[in-house]
Amino acid sequence: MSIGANEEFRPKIVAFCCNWCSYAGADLAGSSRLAYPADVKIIRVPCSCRVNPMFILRAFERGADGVILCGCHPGDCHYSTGNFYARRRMTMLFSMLDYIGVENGRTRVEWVSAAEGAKFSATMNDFVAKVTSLGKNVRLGDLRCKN
Amino acid sequence: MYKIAKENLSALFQKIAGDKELYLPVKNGGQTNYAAWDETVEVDIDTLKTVKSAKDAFFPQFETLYNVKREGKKLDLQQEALKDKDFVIFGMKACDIQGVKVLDNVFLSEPVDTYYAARRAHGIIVAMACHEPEESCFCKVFGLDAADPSAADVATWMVDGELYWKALTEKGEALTASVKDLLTDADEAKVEAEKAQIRAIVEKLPYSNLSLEGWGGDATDVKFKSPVWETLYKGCLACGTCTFVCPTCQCYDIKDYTTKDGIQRYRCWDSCMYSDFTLMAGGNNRTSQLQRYRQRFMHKLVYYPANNNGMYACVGCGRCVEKCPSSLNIVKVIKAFENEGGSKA
Amino acid sequence: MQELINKAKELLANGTVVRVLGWRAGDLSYNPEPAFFETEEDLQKFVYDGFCGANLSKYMIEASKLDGKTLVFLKPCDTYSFNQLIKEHRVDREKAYIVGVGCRGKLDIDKIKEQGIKGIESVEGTELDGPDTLTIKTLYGDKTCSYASAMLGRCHVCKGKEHMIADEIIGESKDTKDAERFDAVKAVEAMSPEERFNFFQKELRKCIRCNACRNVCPACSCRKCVFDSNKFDSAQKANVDSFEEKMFHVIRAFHVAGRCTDCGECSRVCPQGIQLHLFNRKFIKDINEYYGEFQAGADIEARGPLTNYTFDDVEPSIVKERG
Amino acid sequence: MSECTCNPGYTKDTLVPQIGVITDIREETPDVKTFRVNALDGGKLFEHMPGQCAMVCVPGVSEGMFSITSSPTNKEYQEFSIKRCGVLTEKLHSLEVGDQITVRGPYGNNFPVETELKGKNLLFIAGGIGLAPLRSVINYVLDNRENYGTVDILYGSRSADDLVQLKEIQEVWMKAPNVNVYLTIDREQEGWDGHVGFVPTYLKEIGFDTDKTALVCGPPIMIKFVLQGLKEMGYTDEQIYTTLELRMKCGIGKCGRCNIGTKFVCKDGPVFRYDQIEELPDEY
Repeated sequence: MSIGANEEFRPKIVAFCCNWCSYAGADLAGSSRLAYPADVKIIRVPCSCRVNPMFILRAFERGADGVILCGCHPGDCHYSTGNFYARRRMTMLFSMLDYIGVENGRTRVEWVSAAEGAKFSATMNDFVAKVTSLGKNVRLGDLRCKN
Repeated sequence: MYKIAKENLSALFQKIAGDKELYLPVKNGGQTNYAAWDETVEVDIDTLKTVKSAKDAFFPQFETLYNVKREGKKLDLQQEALKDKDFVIFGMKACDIQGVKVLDNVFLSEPVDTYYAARRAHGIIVAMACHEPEESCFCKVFGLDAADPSAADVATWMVDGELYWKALTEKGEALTASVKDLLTDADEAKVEAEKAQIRAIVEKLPYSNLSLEGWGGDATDVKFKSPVWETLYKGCLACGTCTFVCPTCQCYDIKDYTTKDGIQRYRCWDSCMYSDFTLMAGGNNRTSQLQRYRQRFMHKLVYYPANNNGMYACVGCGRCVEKCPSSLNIVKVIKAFENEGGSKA
Repeated sequence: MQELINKAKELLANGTVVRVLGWRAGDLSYNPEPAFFETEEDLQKFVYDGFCGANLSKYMIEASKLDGKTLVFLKPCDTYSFNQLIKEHRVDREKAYIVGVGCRGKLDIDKIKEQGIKGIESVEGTELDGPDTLTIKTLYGDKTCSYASAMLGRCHVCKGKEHMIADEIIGESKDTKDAERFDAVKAVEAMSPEERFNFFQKELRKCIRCNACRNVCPACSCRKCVFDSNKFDSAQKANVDSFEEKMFHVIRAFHVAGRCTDCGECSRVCPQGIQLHLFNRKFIKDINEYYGEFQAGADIEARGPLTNYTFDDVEPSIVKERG
Repeated sequence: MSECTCNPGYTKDTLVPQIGVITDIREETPDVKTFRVNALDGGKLFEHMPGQCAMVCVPGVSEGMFSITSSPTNKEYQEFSIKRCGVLTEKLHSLEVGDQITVRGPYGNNFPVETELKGKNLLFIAGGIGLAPLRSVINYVLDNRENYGTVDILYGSRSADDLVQLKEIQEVWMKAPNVNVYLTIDREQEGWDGHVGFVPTYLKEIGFDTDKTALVCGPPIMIKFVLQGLKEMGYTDEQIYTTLELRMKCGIGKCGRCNIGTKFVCKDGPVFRYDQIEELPDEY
């Protein structure tokens, strides 16, 4: 399964998915046989607001080319307000990453409900395409982690 | 003695860098620090003191010791290669060179630190006299001569737009020979005048007459138990600025960085000012900042001299004087003890 | 200055306070240090001049744990920090007697040195009611420079001369603002991503991980910092790889976002002159733009922007849209 | 120095460890395991003296200083008795026979078994895991029995289940000629018919003659009261040896963190005679 030198770039994507909506949405996408690239690695979190900015930076440090956070739609949070806080935090963080020169297409937040298997698959396809077009993450990786 | 015009220095640097690595003061983002030379860097030999001392050249803030790979139960260990190429460090001042001597006593004593020893063996020190010493300098207190840095391989003086160059050791002679075609013969008259001028300024520096009386290897009991520390440390924020800009601080930490390709074991500078410096799973023997603050100065002015024939682990570079966020420094410590029991400063 | 000393003596004598938190004169004309005074005799070394830039609010965290009241001298900008610390329950209002001191901008010795002035023996004219020109005696002759040219960067974007909290105020303050607070941030924002990346790479490469910015920061009052944890991979003490500095400074700025009063201490203390306020001010600017004007420490009751929300908040995708 | 120090013949740096293989693990107590470690070729990693330590490391986790509990007279392997109390020890406890770790050393000084202690009557006082360094001395002494006088061993632990090396104590030490072993546990326990009480109290109850040299090792609080007890019984500072424990990283007196006064505990210690400790600043 080695990748040849002339094979096209396939980005590594980390997707943080909230347990209640988006992870179920991913499940639905799977059981509905809606395809999305295998390069998306899903990490299940109890709520989108569990995702600490360090999780995102760490993912990039360890070689991720793009990081996406998926949670319940605003107003639908299992814990009522978690995603509202997540929304503000991620807005701040993404703005800062953009500010220090990290391509802003590498980060994204999407609200995906348990019923939106199709949206999940479409979102991932779109995000992977976007990150693919940006190429490898070199600005926010740790040189000691060779890929 | 030789000389070279200041405008020709870049040719000199180019020549040296041809077959050796060259480190010299470089300005980056408004701050001058030692860095590797290439055509693109902004060389700054006019700034008297680099922010960090030159100790990085011999004892870098970070270095890999070895790499370990794990395969199942098995480990495979590879020591990092030692420095095997000569390098020149240009522009070191007398205080920084003395700083390296202080480190020598630690790293070259048994068991020898081979990483450090390799760098020392391959390093060629081109020293520079301190053209205009500043008010924070007090190297005279430690018997150093800012006007004549004699502990180097080559000594240089910048006088009236010309760099005077004098080889002091075999290594220095060899380096001189390799750049000879860029140098012209010079007499020492101007250098002697410069030396006299520097020494005259040094005499006038506010800290030049600081007294070290009462310090030294025998002072452990008296100094350690003094109540003076109780007020001295109060402003300390427990950051590591003083230790990281200091040419003689040599405490280090050893840590691992794990990647999927293996484990990198590295060493990095550490600071006795940090609260976790002495923290163990089983407890901590220095729990207050008073203790940590006291440790730093006791080490420099008492413990180190006790173990090294009276040599102090301070060289009077004055970096801590300039950089401490709370304006605390070793001079204030020394003075506070001068005044112990006496009247105000 | 004598007025401050008199006040301190009075409050010590009548038992209102048991200690005084102020500045002790240094051994050079520009290095006074934050210090506690407990007796009238101690106060002989008390000083208050242009070089007393340290924000004493940070020291009140420890002072609040001591018995008895502490008299603390706070400049207008320091009072924002104090308020914020009250809100975070890090200082005890009851343990503090706050004297708001006048301020006409604080001085930065490096700003004087940058003007080519070296071998400084004394700086005159630094007192609160001093002249607009500093007279500097040096080993290499006498020099002068304007007070404003020697001011800390933060004083050029002064938040104003009002004290946000004080038991009494001694001395006249001056609004020293002569530049827009967010201009520097806007200048960076105007660059291309490539330029921004290179700019920060260059700035952060200077970082020596001394933690001075963190330890001086009044908002960084956690008992145990995440960057001191052994369990956290990037808790490294060294600038090993460019990633680490980004991680440290971005996360540090994030952790104080919405709580940072922009007191400017981080930039003041950085031994490498890193423009750390560019991070904090970016967050403040974003908060103002997205969630409405907010000044941490101005109002004890106001909810912090990152512990608050509205249903109609902007989506994170706005970052992309702004481009 | 013209010769390059980094030609292929250079000596390996002392900070670079050897690889050791865990060849046996004994569960001593619920939180103490004894690890037997051999070099890759099956022999011993190095030769050491009783009381010396070594840096044991699980790469990627951490490295720590542990006393070598086996005696130098053991020609086959080294042993480390390690109590689970932190990140590293937690990881060590999860290892299995055959796993490789790294070890460097031996570091520090040792109990002066060949000099000052020779010919003396010896009194060993240990608490809990503090037996680890003393066990090395005890076995050394038993294997060179003719060189020493009487041997008394006072060892206590929280409970009977927390007594380390119990099997060896009962089967070897108790049966050795001219050796008295006194065991105690902190609190009454079913199935324990031995002495109950803290080590310092038991020490005074037994009331040893002062014709002995005491070697003390255990938790700081126990050491403190044992020293008091010994003093009361008439022991002089010169008759008491103990060990200090501080955070260490390099093991060779360079990294600075185990510095107390003019001493580096990793290099000048861990074994100190009590009068030497009294000279140190009070920071241990």
